Formats: sequence, C-alpha cells, structure tokens
Amino acid sequence: MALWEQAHHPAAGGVVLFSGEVRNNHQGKEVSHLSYEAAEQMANKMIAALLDEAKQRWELQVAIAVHRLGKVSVMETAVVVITAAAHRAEAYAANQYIIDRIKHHVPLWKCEHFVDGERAWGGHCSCKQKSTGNIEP
Amino acid sequence: MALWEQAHHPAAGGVVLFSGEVRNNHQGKEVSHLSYEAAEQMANKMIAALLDEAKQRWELQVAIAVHRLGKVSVMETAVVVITAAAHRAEAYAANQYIIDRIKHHVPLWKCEHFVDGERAWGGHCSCKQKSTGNIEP
Amino acid sequence: MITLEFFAGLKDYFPPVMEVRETPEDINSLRRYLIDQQSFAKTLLEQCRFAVDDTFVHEDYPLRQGDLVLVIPPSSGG
Amino acid sequence: MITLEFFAGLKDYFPPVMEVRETPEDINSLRRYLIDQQSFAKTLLEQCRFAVDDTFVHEDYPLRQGDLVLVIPPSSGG
Repeated sequence: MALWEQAHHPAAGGVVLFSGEVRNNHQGKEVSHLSYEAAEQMANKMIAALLDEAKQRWELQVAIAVHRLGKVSVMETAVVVITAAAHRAEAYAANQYIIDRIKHHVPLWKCEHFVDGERAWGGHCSCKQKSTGNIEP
Repeated sequence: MALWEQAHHPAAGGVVLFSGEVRNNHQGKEVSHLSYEAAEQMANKMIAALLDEAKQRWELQVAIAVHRLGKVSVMETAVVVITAAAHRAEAYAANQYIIDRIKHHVPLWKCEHFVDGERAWGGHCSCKQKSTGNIEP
Repeated sequence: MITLEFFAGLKDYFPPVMEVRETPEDINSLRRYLIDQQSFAKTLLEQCRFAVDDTFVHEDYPLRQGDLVLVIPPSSGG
Repeated sequence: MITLEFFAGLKDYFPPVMEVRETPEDINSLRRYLIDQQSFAKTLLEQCRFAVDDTFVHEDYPLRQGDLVLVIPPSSGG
C-alpha cells in the first residue's frame, strides 16, 4: 500500500495500521458488497481536524486516515488509519480514537447490500454503541 | 509487505498491524543501529504458542508475528504483529497483548549501538515496565 | 428560504436536495416540520444531527434565510 | 555435568556455552554458583530466568545430569 510508505519516521518507534475490511456476513446474512456515502466536504474537514487533534494529543509523528466512498467489495478495505509515535502505547490509543470518531461522528454512511438483494443503511458498528441521536456540535 | 497479503479474511472486519521500528535516538543519545539476538528455538516456540493462545482468546481469523534478528537500521522494522478479527476491538486488544508478551517475556534481546560507538543491551521498553527479575515459568 | 441536503437512509423519504420556502426559526422547528412532512421517517429524524457551514449545530441554532442545512443520520462509517 | 547457554549482556561475563562439572541441585543453587563465579554479573544474574527444554523453570526445579540450561536475561525484544 502506498499509504504505508508515508507512515515511517526516524523518531517513531511504533507504527499502528488499522484496516476496516468488508465482511462476508452481517447478523447471519450473506453480504454481497457495501457502498459508502458521505457529506463529503464536511467529512473531509472533520477528518483533517481529527488528525490534527490526535497528533497534538498523542504527540504523533504520523496520522493518516482515508475512507473510501462508493462500492467496496467483500475483503476489500473501506477505511485505513495509520498512526506513528515514539512509543507504541500512544500509537495504539490514537489509532483507536481516530477510527472510533470516524465511525461514530463523521458524516459517513455504510449501506449493506445482501446477496438476497436486500439492502440496509448501517449504524451497525462493531462496538455496538447505540446511536443516541444526541446533537453534538 | 508480503505479510500483509496473508492478513485478510472474508470474516474479518478489522485488521490491525503493528510495526516496531528503530528510532534514531534513545534517552537523548543518537542511535546508529540495533542488533537483536534470541534464544532462537525457544523464542520461536513461545511466539507460536502465544499466537495460538491469542487466536483462541480473541477468536482471531489471523495472527502473525515476525521478529527480525541481527542488525536492524534506523527506520527499519524490527517486529511486525498482525491480527484480524470480526470486530476491531478484539484485533486491537490481541495485537497489543502479543507485542507486550514478545517484548517482555520471549527470550529476545535488543542491543543498541550508538553513533558515539557505545553499545547497551536493552531492557528499555517504551512502556517503561521495570524488569522485575521474577521467575515466571 | 433554506436549502436542505439529505443523506443515506433519509433519501428513502426525502429528495437529495430540498428547499423549504418559510425559514424555520431554529433546528428544533425544522426537525418538527420534517416529521410533519414525513411521519414515516419520524424515528430516523429524531436521531439526526444537523449541520450548517459543515459544522454540527445545536437544537436552538437560529436559522437564517439562505442557510444550507445538512440533515445527518447517525454515522456508520468504517 | 550440565551445559549452560548465555545470551545478550551475559556474554560480557560468560562464554556463549559453558559446562558445569558438578550438577547443581536446583536453579537456585546454579544461580548462586554463577554469582560466586562472576560477582560483577550479580545484578544481572539476579534478574535472569532459566529455561530447560525451551521452557522457563522455577527456582526449585531439580537439575539433572546432562541438562541444557538457558540463562535468560530480562527480555527486550521489539
């Protein structure tokens, strides 16, 4: 991956890469593919701000996040987050923080297309956090 | 990286890769390179057992760990851990567990070679855990 | 007049872009207006966040003539 | 007789492989024997773990004629 080339830094001892990939099943139903949609300009601004925030908070040398839009097939990568820090604890913590915020806060939506032809708009995060409908500015 | 090719699975939604890389400094001294030594047969057995344990405990689809021996230069990767699970929380947790065990428990040693010609056998983990000298069977 | 943009599952109930002739007083009024328009989308609309100028705004944010308002269902990226 | 293998920083004080003619009773006796041999390495030897058959063994593990014992300083991989 080309992104990986950008992930190294002489002062970084720990690099963590997260890849969110499309599973072949969801709640027992066979998944054909996913498609992603975003409020694109707003999502891009929020991700850029999120990476800046994480860089400062965990003193990262590298913070990268890329989310695909449109159709993504089973086993393909939908989102990648890379963090690099002097020590590994910070790289892990920042990485998890960034992906959690992307999944729950950034205006990005997953639509699951099942093999049986049905489709469902997501909200089915792996961490099972309920959408609360809170208005968070 | 060739290892990354093996890290994907149709039932895995989250893949985490950790890369431990050589930093250009340690406690203010400029690092020339590192060298690693292992009780090799024992280390290999322990890493294999560790990966099996993690696979069961976190229901991983993939668990890979490779540690280099001999000379490793600044910005090069000394150790890689890859974990894949249905959901990301398990992939992160297992990944951190595996690298912590490799750093603190598996018979592997880092020797830091400094630009000024000095060298020091490691024990300088990023998590600052003190070597306790406990006999852990 | 304000302009609304709808995303994801909301587009099963509303067009991607829609104009509202009478500018509602605030986000809360807008939310109630939309629920009145499409009661089938009530649950989803109650969960939505709203954004103006690419920034999430509170329930009491005062809307102004010409605002572009994004109607944002719960995020599900990743 | 047992055979010892030393690693990492211990090799500043001991050869990579060394034989001990009289088999010590257990790991504890072996540790004390080594500290007697090389008092400069006392701190490091006190921190070491020992392995027989590629498995860490306790302080009271009974050594047997012919054992290959690995003398293992604190790990510092990664």
